[in-house]
Amino acid sequence: MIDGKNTLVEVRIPSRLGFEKVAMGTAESVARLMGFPAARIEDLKTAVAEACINAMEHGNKLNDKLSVGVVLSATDDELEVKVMDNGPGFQAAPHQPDIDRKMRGEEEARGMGMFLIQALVDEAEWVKGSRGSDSYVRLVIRMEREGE
Amino acid sequence: MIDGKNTLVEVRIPSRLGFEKVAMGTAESVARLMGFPAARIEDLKTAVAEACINAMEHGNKLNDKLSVGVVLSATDDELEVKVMDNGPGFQAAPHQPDIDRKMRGEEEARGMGMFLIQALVDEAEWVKGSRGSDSYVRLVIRMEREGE
Amino acid sequence: MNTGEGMRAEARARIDTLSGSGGKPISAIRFSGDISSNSRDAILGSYEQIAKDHAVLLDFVKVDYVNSSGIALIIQLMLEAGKADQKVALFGLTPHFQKVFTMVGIGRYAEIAADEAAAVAAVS
Amino acid sequence: MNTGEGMRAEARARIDTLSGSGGKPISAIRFSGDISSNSRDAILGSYEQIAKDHAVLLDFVKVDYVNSSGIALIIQLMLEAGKADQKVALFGLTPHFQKVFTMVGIGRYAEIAADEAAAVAAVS
Ligand SMILES: Nc1ncnc2c1ncn2[C@@H]1O[C@H](COP(=O)(O)OP(=O)(O)O)[C@@H](O)[C@H]1O
Ligand SMILES: Nc1ncnc2c1ncn2[C@@H]1O[C@H](COP(=O)(O)OP(=O)(O)O)[C@@H](O)[C@H]1O
Repeated sequence: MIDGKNTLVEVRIPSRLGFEKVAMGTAESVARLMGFPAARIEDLKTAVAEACINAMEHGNKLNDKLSVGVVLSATDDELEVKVMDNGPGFQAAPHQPDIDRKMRGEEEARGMGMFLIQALVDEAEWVKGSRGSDSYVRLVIRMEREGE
Repeated sequence: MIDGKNTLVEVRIPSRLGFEKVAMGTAESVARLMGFPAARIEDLKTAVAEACINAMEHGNKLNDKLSVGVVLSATDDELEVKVMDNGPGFQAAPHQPDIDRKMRGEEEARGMGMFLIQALVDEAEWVKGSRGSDSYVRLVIRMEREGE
Repeated sequence: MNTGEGMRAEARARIDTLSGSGGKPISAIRFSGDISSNSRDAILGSYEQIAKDHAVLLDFVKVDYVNSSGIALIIQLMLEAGKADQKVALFGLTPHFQKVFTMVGIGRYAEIAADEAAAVAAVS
Repeated sequence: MNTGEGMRAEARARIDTLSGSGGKPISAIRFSGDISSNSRDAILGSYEQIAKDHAVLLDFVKVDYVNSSGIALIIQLMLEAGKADQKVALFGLTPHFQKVFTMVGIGRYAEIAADEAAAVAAVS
């Protein structure tokens, strides 16, 4: 990039299920512009969608008046994405879904979002906001998947 | 929409040519979610691209530190788009390109952006900012083109 | 624009009856739209309409967005089908979603097939 | 990511020589990438390499983004071609960009053809 500066793109969507697709579209356009391969763009889109849905549902409690902020910060070969909500945040490690327990009805069917995010990107970090709000999840995705 | 409220989506891009494609991607996703027909989405994308390029070039003088803000406001069957820059703005009526004069070299080849914007959307308005900055162009595009 | 639920491409589903090798009855649920938390009817409602002695195919050819809440509903369908001893196969997923479905373990309880023929073969 | 110019899909161009009906020589400039202010070389640079007695085809099959600055460069090419009495035809534009090119008047000085065969016929 020019002068090695970071390039910032921001998108803000209402806390309404379905609008994660707008953030996916924005992230996709940024990643295309950066020259990400198609498969990595798909990984990014799913991770952004899951992070936005969590921010809407768990962070903003689907309160339509609160928006979800997505900040995309591009450098030469990686994209950092912060997905921010107004809730207190969450700081446990993502739970690895146990399909055997789910199929026996011992674990609820849901609860795969954080796991997918972590599995699809190169770095994922959940950061609790100070003062019990303004939490975010921070993802980093590289153009080529490490070890691939 | 729920309670007839407007739905707001915002995207912010750097003043760097090429990033209009990010705003196009965001606008496309919003219009798809609203159920716009494919041809209207193409009209919207070109209008948003031209407005962003003007905001970057003429408004922000390609100053990388200034960003262009795009606010998309959706109601049931129309989408309002404001494309905002930090310049003094512009308030002439769009110039209708004269291909004959252009082909004789009597008019510069460029100068078609505002015309295209106005021709492709249902309403277009250029608003000069107070204090010589924060100008914007305001577009309205309806799901079905009037008279079609 | 949809009202109430906001602007979403709600999943729709159509059920087809096929026969596998040896005439074994198969019901195919053909989805279109988005597979999300909004798809309970399309997924579980459709499943309820299927005879319990039919194998079940899930056709994603016309789906381009699936999220984890949608996958959870697919797992609930698989749980019900498992109780009734019905075989389940999925097809029409993009390579990306084949990977995602495999990551969460779905491949251990249902065949994630390359196409309809392979899915039919898997449940026959 | 491109450096310098920032992140853009720069236009590339390849020149092919064809012959029209009666062996009339035609040069086709086949673009790919974006047609924007960044495309001066791909458009005007390519045009300069073409013999002045060739008709000119502009192939947009592999282009999916065109903006008004790119159209201005196409008009400059047409102006030069007009001076040399070379016929110009365009093809491979999506219906949307066919409309846009027509709106700015390009259709009055160049054929906006449905496909390559129609474009060849128009300049032959
Ligand atoms: N942005 C967030 N704010 C608060 N809590 C969150 C957030 N994201 C995730 N969580 C918590 O983590 C749990 C697991 O999330 P996830 O794995 O995405 O599954 P699901 O959303 O289906 O429950 C959620 O149920 C919620 O309690
Ligand atoms: N956002 C803006 N701020 C200031 N001036 C503008 C803006 N948009 C357009 N203009 C003015 O209007 C003129 C015509 O714009 P346009 O029709 O898009 O053609 P072009 O950008 O190719 O010159 C520009 O050259 C500029 O002087």
